[in-house]
Amino acid sequence: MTVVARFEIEYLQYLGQDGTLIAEPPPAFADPATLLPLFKQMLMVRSFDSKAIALQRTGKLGTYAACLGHEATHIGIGAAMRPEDVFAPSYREYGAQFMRGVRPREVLLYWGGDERGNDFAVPKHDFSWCVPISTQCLHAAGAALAFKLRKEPRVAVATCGDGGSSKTDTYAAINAAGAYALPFVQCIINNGWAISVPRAAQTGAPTLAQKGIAGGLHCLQVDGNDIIAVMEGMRRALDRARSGGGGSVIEFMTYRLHDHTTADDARRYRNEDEVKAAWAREPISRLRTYLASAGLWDEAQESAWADECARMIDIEINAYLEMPVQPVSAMFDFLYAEMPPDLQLQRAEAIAAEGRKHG
Amino acid sequence: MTVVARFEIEYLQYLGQDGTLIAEPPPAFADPATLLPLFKQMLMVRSFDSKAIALQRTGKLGTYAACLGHEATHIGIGAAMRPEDVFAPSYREYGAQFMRGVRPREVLLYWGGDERGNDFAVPKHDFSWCVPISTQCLHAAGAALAFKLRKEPRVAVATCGDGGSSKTDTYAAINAAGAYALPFVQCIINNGWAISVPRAAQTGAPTLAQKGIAGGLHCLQVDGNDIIAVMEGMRRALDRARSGGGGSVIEFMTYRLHDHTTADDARRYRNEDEVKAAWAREPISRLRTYLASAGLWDEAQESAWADECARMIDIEINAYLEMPVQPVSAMFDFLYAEMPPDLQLQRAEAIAAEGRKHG
Amino acid sequence: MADGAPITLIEAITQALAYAMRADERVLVLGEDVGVNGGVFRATAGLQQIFGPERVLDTPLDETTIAGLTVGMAAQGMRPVAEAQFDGFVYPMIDHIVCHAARFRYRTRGRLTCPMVLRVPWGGGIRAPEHHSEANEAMFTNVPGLRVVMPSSPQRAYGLLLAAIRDEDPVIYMEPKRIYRQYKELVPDDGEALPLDVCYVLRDGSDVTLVTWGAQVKECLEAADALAKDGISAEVIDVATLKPLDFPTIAESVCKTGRCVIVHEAPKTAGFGAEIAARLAEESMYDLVAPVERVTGYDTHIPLFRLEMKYLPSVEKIVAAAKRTLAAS
Amino acid sequence: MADGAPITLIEAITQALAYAMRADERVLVLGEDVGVNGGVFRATAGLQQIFGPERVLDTPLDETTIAGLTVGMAAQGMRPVAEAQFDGFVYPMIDHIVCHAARFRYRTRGRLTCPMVLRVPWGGGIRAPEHHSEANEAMFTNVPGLRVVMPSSPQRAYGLLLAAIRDEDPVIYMEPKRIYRQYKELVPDDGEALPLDVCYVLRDGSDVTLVTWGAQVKECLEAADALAKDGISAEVIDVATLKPLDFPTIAESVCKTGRCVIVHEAPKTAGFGAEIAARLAEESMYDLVAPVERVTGYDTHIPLFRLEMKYLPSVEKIVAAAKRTLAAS
Ligand SMILES: Cc1ncc(C[n+]2csc(CCOP(=O)(O)OP(=O)(O)O)c2C)c(N)n1
Ligand SMILES: Cc1ncc(C[n+]2csc(CCOP(=O)(O)OP(=O)(O)O)c2C)c(N)n1
Ligand SMILES: [Mg+2]
Ligand SMILES: [Mg+2]
Repeated sequence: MTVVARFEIEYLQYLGQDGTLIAEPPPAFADPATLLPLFKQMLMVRSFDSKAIALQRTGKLGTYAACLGHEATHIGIGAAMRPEDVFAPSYREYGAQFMRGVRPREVLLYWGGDERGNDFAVPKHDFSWCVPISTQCLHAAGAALAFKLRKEPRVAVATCGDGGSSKTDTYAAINAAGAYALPFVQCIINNGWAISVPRAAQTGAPTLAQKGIAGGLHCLQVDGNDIIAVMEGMRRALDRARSGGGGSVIEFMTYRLHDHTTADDARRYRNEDEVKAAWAREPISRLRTYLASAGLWDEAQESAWADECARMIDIEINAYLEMPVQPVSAMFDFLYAEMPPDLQLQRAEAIAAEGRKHG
Repeated sequence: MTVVARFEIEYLQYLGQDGTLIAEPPPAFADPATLLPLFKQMLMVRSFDSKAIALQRTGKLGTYAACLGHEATHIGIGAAMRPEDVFAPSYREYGAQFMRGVRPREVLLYWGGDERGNDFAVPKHDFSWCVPISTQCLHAAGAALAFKLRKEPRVAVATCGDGGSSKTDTYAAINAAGAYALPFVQCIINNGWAISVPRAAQTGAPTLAQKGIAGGLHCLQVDGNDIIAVMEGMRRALDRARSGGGGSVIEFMTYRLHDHTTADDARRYRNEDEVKAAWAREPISRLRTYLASAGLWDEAQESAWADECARMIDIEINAYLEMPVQPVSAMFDFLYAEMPPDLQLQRAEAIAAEGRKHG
Repeated sequence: MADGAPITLIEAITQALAYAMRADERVLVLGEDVGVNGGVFRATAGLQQIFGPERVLDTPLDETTIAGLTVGMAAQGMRPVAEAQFDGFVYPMIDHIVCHAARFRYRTRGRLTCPMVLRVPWGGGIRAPEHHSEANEAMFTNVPGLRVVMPSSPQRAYGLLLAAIRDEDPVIYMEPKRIYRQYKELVPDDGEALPLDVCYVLRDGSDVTLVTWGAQVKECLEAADALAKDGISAEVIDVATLKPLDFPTIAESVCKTGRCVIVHEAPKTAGFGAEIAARLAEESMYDLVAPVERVTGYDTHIPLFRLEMKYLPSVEKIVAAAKRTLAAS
Repeated sequence: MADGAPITLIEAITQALAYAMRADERVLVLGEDVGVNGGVFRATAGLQQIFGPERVLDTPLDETTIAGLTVGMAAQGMRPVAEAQFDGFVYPMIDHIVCHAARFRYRTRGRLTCPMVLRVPWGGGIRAPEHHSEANEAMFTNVPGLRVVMPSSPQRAYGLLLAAIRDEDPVIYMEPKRIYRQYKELVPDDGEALPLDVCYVLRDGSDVTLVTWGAQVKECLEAADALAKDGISAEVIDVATLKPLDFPTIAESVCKTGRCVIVHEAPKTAGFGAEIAARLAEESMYDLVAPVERVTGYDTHIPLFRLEMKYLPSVEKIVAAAKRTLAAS
């Protein structure tokens, strides 16, 4: 038998479910203290998430996509990138965005039905939330192509879900990244479900990482609930991309502990036992145990930090709630750089209609 | 290092470029005489191809996509399938279609600008030529899904080119075939070029067969100029699909010896040396040598068969040339099962306009 | 839903799907989350339990896939009813709809056909996230070979969906999600289809014709009520099937009233309202006593939900337009 | 092309591309076969030799890829000019065009923008295979945030393409391939752009206004000649930019002539002609002395080439329609 090509998919994990190391961590994380800032951000985003859900439940926010359980993956992706890199998220990777400078008030504004949520002060060049599944992957590939053509040492990182890995746009991005050898990282965040459709129904492939093989990219699967594995996987892919070595696909194994969004009821389609089992693998408690056993974290710190998170998030929530609704003119003002005459008329009409209503 | 998945791509070839065996053929082809009917069809389609080009050059046919050099792949694909299977071709796989019952006059009608070319008498259920690249792959996957749901032991076979293997529809078909474990075979006919774009520019993947890995399909690369390898590759994939074993991707390594179509001039972008080298690998002469050395073919047979081909093709060409143009009403009559009133009016108008012109 | 009890528009859709699946084993449903979850709007709720996973298929998350599989199945003897989860996700389906679904019969002179339905939850006004509120019917109305249908009541939802499923050609069936649960109506589960080429006169009037479809039917009926208080008699027409258009019903009404206000939530420019106004300009010019008016979404994207109601046509805007037609003549 | 010699429409496109690429290093060209092959219509002929493979990129064979990469590059500071090889292959691009190109500015309140051009060889009449002859401009004209442009002469091709490339927003630039090489014109390579929101009155007349765009401009001018022989004075307007529409120029003409024939090769129903007729029904009703006429493709697919000329608007059909407007009043 003649074999013309061989491939394998490596899996990375360092921190076991019980909070002890199961493999020697990469040098950068040999000192557990390096993980402390990441841990704190993971707590922060979890705290934000629960507040956002509460806001939705009390009618102060629209439909919201929770990120419960994804904290290690999200924070790790954001932490590993450089400010000048470009991030193309889907819709629930707040942790990654926070690490890059997006503010919680912006997240809330967006889900609160206000376009200004997408007008991040920082990072100005990142893509906005992307609702049409996986289309952001091709935008990231386009960004990576721009970087390559301009010879900028920057990397474009896109995320999509296990569901999103079936989307043709993801395949197209992988294909383009391979064809042009782009500085591109496709993160597939496998949280087990795409709304009600389980991972197994998306594809016959045993791993999602192997989708990269189709485009000749580097492939890796990591434990997405292990912040060390996430950081190390990202580091390898980013370094490779930045140094001209081409693109990667990383599959992050995690779990969606919440409903798909606040508009969803996962009990209709998902077994409670599966969720319970997934809680044993969630990313925060194992890291807490690890840091605690290294003497780097205790209950006092936890509660002080929880207070700090609550304080910071409250400031953000208030800023969101106090944001006045945009004027009706806003739906015209940002469509074109130069407003066509007919649109100017429609704008005037809309403003007049508002006036009549309130006048 | 933990490895969670391993893959390899096998390559099949039996008949060397010089017309001698380089590996023992599969039992079905142990007797070279089994190849004789296939060889004759390869000659036939090559003969058809050159006549079609001549028709185009003399203004009697529209743009035509030649199949020169693809004969083993095309004839093998068609020969390996059963009548009840479904074939979803792109636009140049006449050989496969002839094996399934499509008549040369139908090919000519289609490229002659007449929809009736797509109204095959046989096989009634095959898909028609498909110009939007690779969309036929998903139609085949849909057919395969229908077969599976109806529990029919039929297989859907789609072809696309090396260029078409970049198209998102091909990826989607592979993904769906894996997700539903469909009786589906994706043939990727790698002829080195997609119009002016070389295979290497389409993807970073070293083989096109490995695209199947992305969907968990079986993958195989074969020498597409070796009829034995083509038949054996198809047999494996068809048997597997028919018996519930799921889908396959087969990459056929061949070469486009002609311009892309008669509207193209490959000298603009393609090195003549490459073409010359490819002629040494073309499928017909090696098979002729093999059959001749087995005492199954000689010059007399060749010239008798050439005459027979010319005779049969002339009948077809005449049938095509004598086909009167469709009446103007034909552009209305086949749009809906029931013609909407406005369209009836437009139809009457168009017929009246014709009458005025000729009356 | 117990037979005999009034049901909502979305329940009427479920009822029609169940009827069609019982009556014809070639009918199957596919889409994202249509299976055990019953669809994000519950349109397919319970169907997988009744008909099994081979008749109610969850698909991988890719609209190109859904469209392409649907076309392929339809050509091979099935009667697939595909769901686009939201209007904003229909764009990746357009290639297969335009190049194949709409053309199989034409291309093959009737050898292959494509009897399929694409269900598209449509339009704004439900405070949903981005891309969940689009009125994009104009993407389909210029495409030969398609039928484009939009029900505006539970009864019409039932009858038109049955007709769409039985039709031998592809039908885009757009569902005004804002009125999925707006009110209930008695919808006998008798398998009676409604014609696919008829506009419905929902209210007779003599002064002005309000022409609309989908969710705006409600606003138009309310506008007619409001106008009646001012002594203006408005006729209200639900177009129901946009393509092919039953223009004679509209023309007849405008012949009577001399005035026409076309109402739709899609952007004005090149929205389907333009076609109706064009037909009036061609065929009813001598009947019109006042310029045609269009009350539509603005020529901008429907905003996120804080502003969306200011984008959509409203009773006030319709009344004002109707009064302008009265003032003009 | 030596400066000073008259050039064809397609050569004017090449000239504009080269000018824009010289003037602005952010401009790049991408598409299938645009590189060494210079495009299947030779629109990019020679550009890769001049500007190198980093400014003139062949893409993998996937229109979704082309559209998505283009959007991504545009948002990150490039000025990509993408080519769809033929009109019939533009459908897989629609998702990225509608959901992203047309929305980046709106969605992000101006933080990200999408200055890109999509070049689409457009329309029938060149005896090409299936899917190579489609008039699908109506796919784009209802989409907020886009500009839709179609030149009909070498000079306008040059000036409008430069304007499209310099525009800060996405422009769909449709090229009537039937007239790519119809005639030559002097087109100074002076980098002068034309405005993107202006209709062109190509011929003055007083009896009837012929409104058209793209390849049909030629038929309309010929029809005007024929009408002149019968003593009928036809004004001919090339819309040139469909979106945003310069309706005032059309209205002014119809105010003068009282009659309007709209000519386009797309199917009639919900073609862009409907929008122009609708505007007339809204804003020019009192000026019209005869019903508006549309001379268009039929509501069926453009047939394969043996029949295609019977599908397209012709001088005879235009003349007949113009005469009907005269007879009607
Ligand atoms: C093109 C498109 N189709 C459908 C949807 C509706 N939808 C939103 S999220 C979702 C599931 C996504 O699953 P996955 O990719 O696994 O991401 P997760 O939500 O699990 O993070 C679907 C179907 C969409 N947003 N876009
Ligand atoms: C969607 C689409 N885009 C572009 C084209 C134009 N086109 C026709 S054939 C072709 C190249 C196809 O190359 P390949 O898939 O390798 O097949 P081959 O012609 O070599 O058999 C292209 C770009 C098309 N037909 N469809
Ligand atoms: Mg998921
Ligand atoms: Mg090829």
